[in-house]
Amino acid sequence: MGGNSDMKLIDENGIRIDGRKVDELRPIKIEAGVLKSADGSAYVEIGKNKVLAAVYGPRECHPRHMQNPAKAIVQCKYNMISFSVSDRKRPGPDRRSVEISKLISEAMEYVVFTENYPRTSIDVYIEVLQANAGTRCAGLTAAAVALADAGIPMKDIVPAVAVGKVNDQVVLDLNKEEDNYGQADLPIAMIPRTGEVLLMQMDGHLTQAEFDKALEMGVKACHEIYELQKDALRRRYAIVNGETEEEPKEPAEDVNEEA
Amino acid sequence: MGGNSDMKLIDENGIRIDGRKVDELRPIKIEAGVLKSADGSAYVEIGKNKVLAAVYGPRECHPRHMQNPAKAIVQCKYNMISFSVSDRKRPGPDRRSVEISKLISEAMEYVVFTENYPRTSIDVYIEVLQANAGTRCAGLTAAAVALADAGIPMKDIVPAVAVGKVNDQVVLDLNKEEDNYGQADLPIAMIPRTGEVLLMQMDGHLTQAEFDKALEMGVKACHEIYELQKDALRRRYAIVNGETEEEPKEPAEDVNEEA
Amino acid sequence: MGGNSDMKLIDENGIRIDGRKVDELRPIKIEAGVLKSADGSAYVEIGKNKVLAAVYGPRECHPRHMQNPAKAIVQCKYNMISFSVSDRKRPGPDRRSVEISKLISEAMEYVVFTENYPRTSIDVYIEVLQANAGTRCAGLTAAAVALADAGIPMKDIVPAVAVGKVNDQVVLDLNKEEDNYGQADLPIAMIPRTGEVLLMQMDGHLTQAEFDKALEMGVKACHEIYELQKDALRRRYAIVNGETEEEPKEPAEDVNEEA
Amino acid sequence: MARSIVSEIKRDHIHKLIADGKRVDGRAWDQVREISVQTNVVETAEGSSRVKIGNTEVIVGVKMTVGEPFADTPNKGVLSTNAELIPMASPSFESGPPDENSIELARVVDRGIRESQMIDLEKLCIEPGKKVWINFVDIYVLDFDGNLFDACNLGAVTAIKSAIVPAKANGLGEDYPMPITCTPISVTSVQIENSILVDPTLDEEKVAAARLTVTTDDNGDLRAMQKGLSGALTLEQVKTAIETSRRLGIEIRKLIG
Amino acid sequence: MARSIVSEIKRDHIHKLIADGKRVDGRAWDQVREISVQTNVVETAEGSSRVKIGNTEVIVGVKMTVGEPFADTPNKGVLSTNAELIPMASPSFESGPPDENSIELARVVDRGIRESQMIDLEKLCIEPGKKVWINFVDIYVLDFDGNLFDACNLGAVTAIKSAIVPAKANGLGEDYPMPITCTPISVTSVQIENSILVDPTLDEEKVAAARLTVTTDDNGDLRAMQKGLSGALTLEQVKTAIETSRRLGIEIRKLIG
Amino acid sequence: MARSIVSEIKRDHIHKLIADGKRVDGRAWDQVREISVQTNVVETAEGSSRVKIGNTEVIVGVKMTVGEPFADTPNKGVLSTNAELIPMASPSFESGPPDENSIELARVVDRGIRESQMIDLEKLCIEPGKKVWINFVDIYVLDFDGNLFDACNLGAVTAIKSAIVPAKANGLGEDYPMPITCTPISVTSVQIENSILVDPTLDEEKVAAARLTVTTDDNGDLRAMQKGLSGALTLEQVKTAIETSRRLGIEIRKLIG
Repeated sequence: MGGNSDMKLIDENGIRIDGRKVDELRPIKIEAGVLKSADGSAYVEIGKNKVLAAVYGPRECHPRHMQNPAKAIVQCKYNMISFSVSDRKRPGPDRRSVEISKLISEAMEYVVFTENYPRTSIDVYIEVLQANAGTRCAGLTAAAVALADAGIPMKDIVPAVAVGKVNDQVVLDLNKEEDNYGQADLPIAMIPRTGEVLLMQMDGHLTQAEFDKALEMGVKACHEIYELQKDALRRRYAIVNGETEEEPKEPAEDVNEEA
Repeated sequence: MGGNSDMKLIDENGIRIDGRKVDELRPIKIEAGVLKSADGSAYVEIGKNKVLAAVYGPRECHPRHMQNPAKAIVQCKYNMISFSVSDRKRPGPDRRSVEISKLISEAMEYVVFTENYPRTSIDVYIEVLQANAGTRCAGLTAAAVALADAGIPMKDIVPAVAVGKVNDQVVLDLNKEEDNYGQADLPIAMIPRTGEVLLMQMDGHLTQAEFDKALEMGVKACHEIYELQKDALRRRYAIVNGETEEEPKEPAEDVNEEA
Repeated sequence: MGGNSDMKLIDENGIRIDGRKVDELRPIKIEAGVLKSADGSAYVEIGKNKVLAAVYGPRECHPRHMQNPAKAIVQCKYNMISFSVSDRKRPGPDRRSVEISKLISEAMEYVVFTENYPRTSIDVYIEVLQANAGTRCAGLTAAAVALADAGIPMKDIVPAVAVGKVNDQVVLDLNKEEDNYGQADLPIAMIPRTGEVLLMQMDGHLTQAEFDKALEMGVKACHEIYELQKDALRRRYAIVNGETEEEPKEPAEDVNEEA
Repeated sequence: MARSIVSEIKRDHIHKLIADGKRVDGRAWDQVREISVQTNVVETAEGSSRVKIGNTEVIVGVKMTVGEPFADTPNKGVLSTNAELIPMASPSFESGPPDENSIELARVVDRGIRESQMIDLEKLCIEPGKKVWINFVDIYVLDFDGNLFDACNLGAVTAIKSAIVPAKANGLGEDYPMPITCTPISVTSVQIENSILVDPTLDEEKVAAARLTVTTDDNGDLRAMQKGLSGALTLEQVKTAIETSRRLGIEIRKLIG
Repeated sequence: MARSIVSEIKRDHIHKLIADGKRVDGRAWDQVREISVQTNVVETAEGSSRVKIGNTEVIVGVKMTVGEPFADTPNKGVLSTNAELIPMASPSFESGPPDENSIELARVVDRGIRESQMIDLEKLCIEPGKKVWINFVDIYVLDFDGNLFDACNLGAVTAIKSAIVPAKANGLGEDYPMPITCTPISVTSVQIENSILVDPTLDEEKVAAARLTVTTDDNGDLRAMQKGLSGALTLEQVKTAIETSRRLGIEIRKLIG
Repeated sequence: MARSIVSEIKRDHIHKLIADGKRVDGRAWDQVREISVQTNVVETAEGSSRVKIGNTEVIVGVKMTVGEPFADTPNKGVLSTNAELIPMASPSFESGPPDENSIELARVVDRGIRESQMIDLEKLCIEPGKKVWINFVDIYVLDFDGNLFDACNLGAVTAIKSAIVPAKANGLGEDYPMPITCTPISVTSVQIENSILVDPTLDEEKVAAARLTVTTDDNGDLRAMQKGLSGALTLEQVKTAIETSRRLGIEIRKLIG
């Protein structure tokens, strides 16, 4: 967090530099089943973030010593492609992406019925194609849809969003400028139905009152994203058109177009 | 390729800077069985190139997951030693040598009767001691002799040579200056008897007519090198002296001297 | 070795810059059983050197291909922590520590009754917390005590010390300044009882007479250190107080305090 | 695993079809799958492209920074091409640094661009011997169904063509388009049972004996070639593959404009 | 191995105790183990500390060198935090470069220090844009019995507080103490069977479903948080963990002075 | 594998011979195998040498570049010694970065050269604190039949002696020979069944309990020593090995001129 910057990011009418209100999400687009080789996949745009997720598995777990005889392990790998950020990022994992991968893996492990697939691995690959703050939340949101697209039994779909603090105000879903010059960042992933928190990080400066407000805003936004995730899956299986028989692993004819 | 350089590399009589004609090979020296520990070995000089090749195997394949239950795998590792080039090369494989190793492995796999040795590995190590353009061809030429020296059954011995383009002329077997300031490079490995191409790369600029001429020149030169390879193996087993009984794995007394 | 420096490190009365005589050791403190998780451990201070050693095993040997069906392998890893030296050392092994680890492993393998534990590994971790010349000897001295603390059967405890040459004089147990500006360094580890040499390195410049003198000085000092090692183990098991029943793996209540 | 019973059946099937002059997906031997190209897909890159050839999909970005030239080409910009076979794209790809397959792939694509002098690197010199534009062409394979060489070549070429030199952000005057001299196009053929097939699918690649990638320039001249796999090609097959590449290269060049 | 029969018995035992509102070592749910802190333990470091929380022990050193600032913070010193889970500390730690556990650990400790602005990094600027102090905070875990986050936070904070800027040795005037603005303290809680317990031992960590580390500053405001492990926390549990961290943070701040 | 049945028989055989005061190849205990040295074998190196001791063969090259001195020796050239145990040389060598064996080997050879001050590094200073000659001594083992320490020492020493400082190509005046002050020679002995044998073959090394490498200078003074393997040496054996090294060093120095 850049700390208390003088940069004015919210105007006197409470409108942010990209025209949003403080509790407003960026435009979101979610699409399921966008890749052919993967067992499940999803594409997510949140504002200027563009993220792909692919799922392989349950499949044999390598290396073997990582196998769990009682359940599947869920291994998520979050990665930013080299040209997804202003300064070229060298390919390969850095410390930040290792940490994020770990946290997303832990969150996803909670919702997958891992006991159904002992000794296997469920591998989720998240590639950030274009980054604009909030990529870990966008990635987790995509991963959850991709897991469902792969037909893997889950307790529920998981949405994620970051709440932050900018110009001493609590605001939802920071964009890049707000993230660079903001005062706090609080990414959250949860099961909206039960209120269970699966991912939570925070850095910056929040009083207890600010934290409470941020949490409330985040919970509300997670509900919104959750509905968009379900919409994407419904479109994928054409439930809206009554074509409920369609076999999940056969993508609709035109699904690949937009991605 | 340096492209169209003004540097004059061929004189009005068609003679190159090292005195050769355009379709003339550099002096070649090939010797089989030059190392004691290896199962087979060869030393090759082509002009100022000096290359050693050693073969181990067929032997147990490590790591195991690379084993093929139906046949042996052929793993060639091409390497330039650190002081084989003008600027010291850091030890360890670079991207260029990884690519060359892959291509030589693929070429050699074709000629070895790999079905005879399931689950094993045949390992070929090529070390460039002194480099002067054409080392991949010299290395492959040495590797073929070393495989034969190791007594490994093969369809045939494989020669290799590069043809190139210099001062708008197609020329055989580029030396270092010609390679640096030349316009095209076309390394070829083949079985001269059948005309089968096992390795072919090209970079630079060739018209179809130039390519056809280069190919013809390369095929002819491969025949020449092939004879030198067979000579080396004959000397190794003293066939010329009628000592045909000699056991391949016992090198002649004085064979090590010159290498 | 810095070679023949003009720096005066020994005065006319034969007294060194830290007040010692030429054949005098720095103050030594040895303590056994200082860590809870390890199977055995020791803390050693020699002058300003501070070293910890921990032992795990005999335990299953990884990777498996390193297992010896006839005996245990002894793997010592010597490491300097990043802030143990004036210029921060990047974490991870450098060439120097790889060599030292190898030599300490070889020395320790000789004294451990490895035949008792086929297929296992006995792992010794030596961490230099603060370095001031002579860390490999301090580390080996600590490792030997930690192995005994772990209850691993050994031929004997092994002490180690370095002898050196400074201002053309043979001196015992070089400190950092003497090491930087000295003329020779001769680290030795041995079994004092039998006079068997387990580790010996030398660099710098020694005549035969100097070497003989250095060796004599080193042997004598090893006897001294050996007694301190045994003292530490006696204190650890409270043999001096007649409490011989005490179970080795349960550390005395206050043993952890000082470390 | 690749040689499981299922794949043996598939292999036989492909072989039989080819013996009848047919392909699994009904294409002619010299017919390329449907190609789609979308450029400027990532705005954090100076140029970018997402290309599909059949079900094979790649995304390529060009990043440009100011840096030092190589000592032996003081007045030329620098080109660096990298390919990542990320595990997203195929169950057979693994995480980790580039292996021999991705290295070969990147180097063949690089040679096509470099040897055709597609980018006028002299126009990317800012101050001879001191400052030039460094071009990182990074290729990510997103979905793998065969013929990566041509998909990556096409992705790289279209991403480069779409690139804008970020002069302004670097205090070097106005932005300008990447200086381009030609459009190198690679066409890859494989040999299966002595037939030559262009643009192989993954299933065809698995049963292929040999592969030849041929990159031509706008004049149809050869700029790069690479033979691969552990089978052999006759001289006749080499010439067929070259002739096909030249012919299809013209079509593909038209397609991408 | 972690799930051997013995550990299942241990697991049941811990679960049963917790159901009765008890802990294995008799502590209250919000009671931290005995803490000992020893500073200036390594004289080759600018600052150092050896900290024990129960049987968990860490040593932390701060090394300072003169170097270049980051381009986006030209007038600030640099902070680099690293944690090493060396095999000395536990049979489950392995040699090698930092794995995901030590990376997460170092980054959470780093965020507490960085986001609380504990070190006044502007006072560690020597010449804006050119020369600043680089702070390497290196954490080595020596003995592992649970709750590394808090032990490492405490080790790092006390080592930093003890540091003396080595200006003299670098020809930059007299030495002076590290410029400190506050004391960030992390307190970690775990959720086991829907109970919240602070400062878990290794055995408790092994059976815990979720973990929450909360770092507060001198005012009790939040500066960093990290939820871990593959279980969930209710919003109520999150608030309990925060409240506990704030309260215990005050006590720990007193303890270390 | 090293302990197969065949090698046990070999081991017994060697032991029995030694008990009778004999060696497998008929040499006396203090007799070195036949040595051959060929210098200037690689013209791309400033100096080079190919050395055989019996069937052990190494090639060594010296490359010199202009670079910066170390901060603590501003007026001295830099020496860097590296050894590669390439898989060409032995079925037991593996590809990859230097392992503990090649690191020990390179460091022992380096110490002999460095501590004897064989190269007058002060004469390799071009501009104090700024520019000096960097010497890379790279050792490649080509064929391995025991006693690498001495073969590599001899290869490095003869390559260094043959080196010409490439001043002209670096715009620093005329080329001149490497400034040499002495010829450090190492002689290695092993202890088998309490006998000391010099210059062990691979078979002898496999059954040896301990190894001692002793490097002497032109005066017969000690410059470097290294004890290896997990056996012990008596003080008497140490002295025998030193005495032998001194004596044979004189002979070898004559041989290489």
